[in-house]
Amino acid sequence: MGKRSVIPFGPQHPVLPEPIHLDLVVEDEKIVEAIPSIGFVHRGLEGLVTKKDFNQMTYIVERTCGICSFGHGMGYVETIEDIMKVEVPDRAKYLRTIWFEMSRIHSHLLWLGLMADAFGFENLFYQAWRIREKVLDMIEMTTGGRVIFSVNKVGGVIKDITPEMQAKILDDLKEVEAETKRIATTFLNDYSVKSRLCGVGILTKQQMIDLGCTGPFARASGLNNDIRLRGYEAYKDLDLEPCISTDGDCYARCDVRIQEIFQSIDLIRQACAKIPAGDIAVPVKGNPNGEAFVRLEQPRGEAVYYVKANGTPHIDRFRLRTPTFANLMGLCEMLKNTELADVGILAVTIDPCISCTER
Amino acid sequence: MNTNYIRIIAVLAYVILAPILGAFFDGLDRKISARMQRRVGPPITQPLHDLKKLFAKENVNVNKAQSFLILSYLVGTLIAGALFFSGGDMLMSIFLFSTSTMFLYFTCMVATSPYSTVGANRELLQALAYEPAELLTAVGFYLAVGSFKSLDIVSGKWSAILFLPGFFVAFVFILTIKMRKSPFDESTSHHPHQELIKGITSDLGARNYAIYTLTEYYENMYMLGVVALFFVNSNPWSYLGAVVAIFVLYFLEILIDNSSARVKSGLMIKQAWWVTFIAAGLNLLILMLIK
Amino acid sequence: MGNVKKSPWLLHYDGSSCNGCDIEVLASLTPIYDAERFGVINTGDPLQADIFLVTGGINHQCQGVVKQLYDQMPNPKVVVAVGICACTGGIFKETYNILGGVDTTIPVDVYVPGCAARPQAIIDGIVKGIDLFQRRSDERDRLIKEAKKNGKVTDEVMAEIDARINQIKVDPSVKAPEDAGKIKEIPTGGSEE
Amino acid sequence: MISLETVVPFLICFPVIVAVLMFITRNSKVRAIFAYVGAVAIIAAVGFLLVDWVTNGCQPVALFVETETINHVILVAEIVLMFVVTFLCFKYKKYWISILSIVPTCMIAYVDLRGPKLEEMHHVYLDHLSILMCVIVGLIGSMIAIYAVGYMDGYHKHHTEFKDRTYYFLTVLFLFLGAMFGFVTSSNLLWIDFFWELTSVCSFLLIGYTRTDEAINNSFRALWMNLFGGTALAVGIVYAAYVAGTTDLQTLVALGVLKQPAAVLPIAMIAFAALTKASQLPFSTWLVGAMVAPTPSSALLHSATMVKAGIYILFRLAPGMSGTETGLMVSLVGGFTFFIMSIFAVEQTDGKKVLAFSTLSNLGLMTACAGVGVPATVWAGVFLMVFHAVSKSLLFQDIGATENSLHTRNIEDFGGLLHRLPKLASCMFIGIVGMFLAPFGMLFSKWATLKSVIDSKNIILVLLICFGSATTTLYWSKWLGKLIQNPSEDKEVKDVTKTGEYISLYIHTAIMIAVTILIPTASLIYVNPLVTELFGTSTDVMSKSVLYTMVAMLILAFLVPFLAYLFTKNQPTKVDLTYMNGVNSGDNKGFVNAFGETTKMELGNYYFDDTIKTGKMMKYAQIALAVWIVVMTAMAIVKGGAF
Amino acid sequence: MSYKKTSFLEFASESMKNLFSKPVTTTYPLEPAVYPERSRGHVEIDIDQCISCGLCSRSCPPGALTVSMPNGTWTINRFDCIQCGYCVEKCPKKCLKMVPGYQTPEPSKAEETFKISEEILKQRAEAKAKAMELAKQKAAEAAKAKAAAAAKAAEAEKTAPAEAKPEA
Ligand code: SF4
Ligand code: SF4
Ligand code: SF4
Ligand code: SF4
Ligand code: SF4
Ligand code: SF4
Ligand code: SF4
Ligand code: SF4
Repeated sequence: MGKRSVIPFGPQHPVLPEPIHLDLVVEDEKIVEAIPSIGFVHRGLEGLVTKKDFNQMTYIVERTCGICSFGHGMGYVETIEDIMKVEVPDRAKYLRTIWFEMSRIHSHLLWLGLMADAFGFENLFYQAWRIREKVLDMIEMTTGGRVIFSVNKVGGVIKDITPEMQAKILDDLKEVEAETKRIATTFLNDYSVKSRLCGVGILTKQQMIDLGCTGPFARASGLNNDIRLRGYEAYKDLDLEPCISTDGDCYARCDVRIQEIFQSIDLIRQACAKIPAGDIAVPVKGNPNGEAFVRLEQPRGEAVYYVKANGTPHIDRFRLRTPTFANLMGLCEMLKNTELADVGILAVTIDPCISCTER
Repeated sequence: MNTNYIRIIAVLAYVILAPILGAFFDGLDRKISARMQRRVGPPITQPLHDLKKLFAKENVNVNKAQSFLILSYLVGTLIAGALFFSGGDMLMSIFLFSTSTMFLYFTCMVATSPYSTVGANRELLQALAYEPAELLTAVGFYLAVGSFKSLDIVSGKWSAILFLPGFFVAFVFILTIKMRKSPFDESTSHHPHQELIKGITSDLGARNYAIYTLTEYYENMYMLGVVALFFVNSNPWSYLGAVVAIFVLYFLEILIDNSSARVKSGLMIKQAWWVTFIAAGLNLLILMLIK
Repeated sequence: MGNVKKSPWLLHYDGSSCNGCDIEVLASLTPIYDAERFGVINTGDPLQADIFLVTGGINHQCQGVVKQLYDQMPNPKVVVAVGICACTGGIFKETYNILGGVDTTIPVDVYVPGCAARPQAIIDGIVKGIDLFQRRSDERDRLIKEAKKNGKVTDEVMAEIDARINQIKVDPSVKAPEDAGKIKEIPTGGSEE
Repeated sequence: MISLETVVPFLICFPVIVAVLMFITRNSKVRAIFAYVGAVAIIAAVGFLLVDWVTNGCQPVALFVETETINHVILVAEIVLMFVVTFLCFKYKKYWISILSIVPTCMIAYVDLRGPKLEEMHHVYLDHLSILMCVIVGLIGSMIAIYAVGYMDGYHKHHTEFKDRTYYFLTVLFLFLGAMFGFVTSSNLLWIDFFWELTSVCSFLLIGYTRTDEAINNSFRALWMNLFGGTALAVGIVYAAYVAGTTDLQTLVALGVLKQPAAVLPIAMIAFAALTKASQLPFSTWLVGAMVAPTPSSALLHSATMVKAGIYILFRLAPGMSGTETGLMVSLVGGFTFFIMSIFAVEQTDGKKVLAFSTLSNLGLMTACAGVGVPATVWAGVFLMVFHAVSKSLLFQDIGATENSLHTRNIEDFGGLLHRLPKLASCMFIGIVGMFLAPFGMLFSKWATLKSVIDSKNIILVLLICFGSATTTLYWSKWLGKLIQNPSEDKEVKDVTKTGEYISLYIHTAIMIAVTILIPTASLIYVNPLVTELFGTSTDVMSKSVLYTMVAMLILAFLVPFLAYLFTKNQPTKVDLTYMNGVNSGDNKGFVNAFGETTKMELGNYYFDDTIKTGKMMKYAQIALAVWIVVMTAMAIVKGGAF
Repeated sequence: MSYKKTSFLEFASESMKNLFSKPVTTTYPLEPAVYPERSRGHVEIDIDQCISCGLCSRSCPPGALTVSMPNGTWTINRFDCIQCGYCVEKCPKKCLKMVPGYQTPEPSKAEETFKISEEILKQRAEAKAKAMELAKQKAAEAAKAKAAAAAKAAEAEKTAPAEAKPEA
């Protein structure tokens, strides 16, 4: 009888930078039931295809999300390029890869910060975000935007990275790498941090498969699912070993993401070394007609883009299946029988991105 | 008669100076924390600005009973602290503090809202964690000096810390809990990014929150007063030592606050109890054997 | 009475944004921009907040939330809409689910443009908001004093005063710091579009 | 002029007469009148006793030196009691329990009839302690009797599944009062043994009142545990009679103080018996089980008085136990019970269970005080006993009345009780506050306990008390918090509490406050002499500065909230919605949930049922303490040189 | 388990180091911010180059631009512009530019209108008139030429009928 509490968790909850809502039923602080609800940031982005032409849509799709905006733009233009059989110049492919990896670094650093925040480690949050600013500076230097890059277009990219910029990026990356290493030890070794992460929210590999989870979240349970291995853009030319852990708890997820930061730094270095000279875009004429799917490895996992076009400037359908959408199932599973104090951590551990999930 | 004057002066000093000193320490805390985070941070007078602002705002309650309960919390803490600083019985002042904490608990419970209630429950857990150490500290002083009275303790020949290192360790440990600092900021935290948002203070309107903050200052100053009690003796130089100790300790608190995650309440209780049991218990054993 | 402008506490709510502006709001609190220099605290609690920062547009589902949070804030208070979405609905204003900017739901005092709004812009927006906050507070104190002279200050009188102070607008003479924006002297090789 | 010589027998016999009247009167109205009259008469008699004794100069009085006939009457009664117990044991097929009744009775009978010729002695002894017990038993007992009349009516209206045997209930209740008076006034161990057994049986009968399986099981558990203690008592008496040559309690204790080897075993045995009666570990389970009985019996027997009989005996033995193995055994059993029971109380949702565990816990503290056995601890223990008796009696009655109105005694259902049943909840509030908060006496006694325990240098006890106090605060505060919340289900509740019940509740509340205010006076004029009588030395636990503290506390608890209320009453204030992440459903009673519907607000307290496993931990604690008792008793005996 | 070794207060040394190093906080707004050259702050127009073709306004995703050919105005709502730079890409005259420095926050969402200067408008009008005249002249000339050609052709037809086709 009684003794349970119902807690409305979100939409306005500082631990969640984005509005989602959970009906939490707790006993003491143990969660006995958690029902998520979304829709607070649903905008209806996909519906805009009827009002905007396919080039304008590039800028709109980017604004699916302010964190992986670059990936979204890229996924979209790749889909259109696929339909129109546009062969993107190699240099553009490398540029896209570099930016994509930059956005992964900034996303993961952002995540580390939010994670630190969720377990009440202010200072660590600040330091993670301080390092992230360096990455944002690189991004702004090359694209002109801090979080929304707006450099993709159908047929290539809009801006080039000059050799001077490239040198500066490589230089700054060293600093980013060194500083990240310093905060990484705290994430991985500190007693108080480990008391919050180790053994919390364990999901097995099989559960990950059954729930259809993706990204670093699933990789932390031993699932080798890195879509980049598919070799799109420049990835086919780069050395890429997926970062995998087997414990399947929050600690492992933290570990995987930290590894991925270093991996991305490495990828950028490789790409900078191998980048060919040449054009950054090819002219595109006409309108797309047909349909295509594209899969990408976003920082949060696999995103799927689908476009059906009809030969007019206004495409018929645009659909986006986001990684968070897949991983939310994992969150619901993890929330069972955990504690209230873990909710913030578990919610952050899937690296939820609600704005792309709801679009 | 002479001591009576001293008593009155001490109480007045506490009543008037504690909020100012509390705000000063708070400002210092925020500044040093900011610097530890490589930020500039707010000016050191920031807490005073905050208080002024909070009092200037509209009085908001979610339940009318809140305002008088929180005020009782303030006055109760004041009385408890005054008892201590007037040279009175330390154990009794601890009991009085727990009574006034009860007013805070009631303030949160009448709000009847989820975050306040969980915060209030966490506050009880915190009390559960720190109370043994608090009581044992009083026990330690009693054993060392033969009295619960702070006046007797300060007029001892030796600083109590010489006899009570274990109790000091236990007390310092719970100081973090009492000051609601990371890793033990369970019931509310100075940074709202926790699962409880503002915990116990979730449903305090601006003005009630100001009263709460004031009370917190009184309470912190009392806690630092107890720290000082470990050091002072009849020698005036010991007061200097106490001040130094307070600053060192406060700095340590800030450092710990900035270098640890918030642990879960279960772990907090476990740690606090074990530390209390071992440190204070051993010290107790030794004291009882030699005395 | 009070010099309140040194202690503006924020309440941030993400309406229907794309996250871009949210992370920039958070970024404006981090070491590089450190809004706490101005006494800003990002409190999560509407009951203690002074400045309401809303990012993103308003959709059918979050409208009630925004409205409620605004109502819960004690007077005097200021609303700052951050980002194009919050100003006008931005790129999403034509979708079926977006009602428009924040001003469709609550009165907005300062509009911070940008997609995403830069931390500097957010700081400027806050600075403008702070000034308005101070003016509203002063006016509120004055009106209360006046009301006290005229008799008992009841809850109704207070409500009327609060309604009046919320009419006060940003003083146009208050200039946000000039944002000419120097160009960074780092090797760029220029823009070549 | 009524003399002590007549009041004491009256106090013992009159309740028995009322009991008989209760049994034969089957008209509830008439019975009620008898009960009221009986109760008032008992209070009056206690009043006479007190006045008489005070006018005699508050000196210890020894009475009834030559009592051949009465001795025989008591022996016969004891044998009758044995037969009753044996009959019931056979009826419910618990044959072996009867042995625990037959053996000691035979032993006692043998000593009485064939035993060594003992020197002349008095059989009734009145001193501060026994008068205090008389006052407690008389006052609380009669009020609970009054309360019970109203309560049982409501009880059977709400529990229609049980047969209404109110007459039987009241019979046993009054019978018990008689036994209790006999117990506290006797000094001859043979008499004490009889009244002891009688209270055990009364308790047994009341626990089994509802005759459900659970009730029967629990009642037999209570029975065997108490009888087991009784057996130990009998062993102690026989040994005392043969070896120490006395069956007088006072003499025995005096021998103990002189560290006479002959007194060691009897004192250990009696102390052990007292532990069973006070339901200390490992015998705590019976008291928890006793909560199935209707609430008046819980209030009277299982918290306010009968269990205090154990404490009373321990206080008497305290001087003799001080510094011995027995003392160590008793004090640690008490301290540990205090600690572990306060933890168990945290896990309970059933209000009555919380009260039960809290009772156990507090009994533990008193036991510990007695076990340490120095004047200061006994001083504290006496105060603990007084405050505990009043506030527990109040709480039990209150929760009983609340259950009758609310049809539940789950604390989680008490949300907002202060709005729903204001009168009952206020009394409950004061009762709970009295148990642990300043300025009420209970806290005071704890202060004194801690101080005196430190003085006695019992380190384990110090630790147990410090940690146990923390858990005590936890479970009481939780409950208080629940009362003042303002939950969504503001359902109208009809207060069915009878006037009789309220009279008792209000008087209890008034006594609580009065006793608190009177602590310094009471200490000076009553408890200090009491301790002096027991120990021959006096102690002054309360110094003047504590008095100042008292004043500060009173101000804090009463004046401050009141002034704060006046101060804030007229402040203009906006009443806002509570903070629910911005999704309140228009008010504070719920929020808009995942499906766009309103979820009703539910707020629960913490119970830690994941960490605290009462059942399992209780078993371990029982085993550990059983071993402890056996070891310490053996050591006491060996060291005492009895063998 | 792949947990790394555990240490206590791992971050304390880092905190101490931070305490004694300079804060990274910028002094903005006391000093103006520094932006990289490519920073997309706001759109600038070299209005006199604008030919009011309207391509930008048609391609602007949020519809922040309005172009009026008759008035010669180019209006931007800076509270609607998402700084995507698509207009810059589309403008045929390359008169739009994305420059650093964001639009300052304001209490109202005022639009900003740029008008092509009267002089240039006049010039353009003149130019247009001239062009029109020129065109007319050209047309006339063409017609004349055509007529002449036709006459020639007719003549030629008479002489060489097989050559007539291409001119028709
Ligand atoms: S798509 Fe989602 S929001 Fe839209 S109607 Fe279906 S369920 Fe509802
Ligand atoms: S997860 Fe979605 S909302 Fe979040 S940053 Fe990425 S794209 Fe944006
Ligand atoms: S499309 Fe998928 S998610 Fe949507 S309603 Fe159908 S089954 Fe459900
Ligand atoms: S979750 Fe969605 S929005 Fe977020 S980064 Fe991934 S694809 Fe982008
Ligand atoms: S497909 Fe997925 S995202 Fe789209 S409406 Fe259905 S549930 Fe929502
Ligand atoms: S203004 Fe731009 S960055 Fe900000 S929320 Fe809207 S789309 Fe995202
Ligand atoms: S930059 Fe983009 S949004 Fe702004 S005016 Fe140009 S096209 Fe429109
Ligand atoms: S596209 Fe260029 S020329 Fe045409 S209207 Fe726009 S700014 Fe003027």
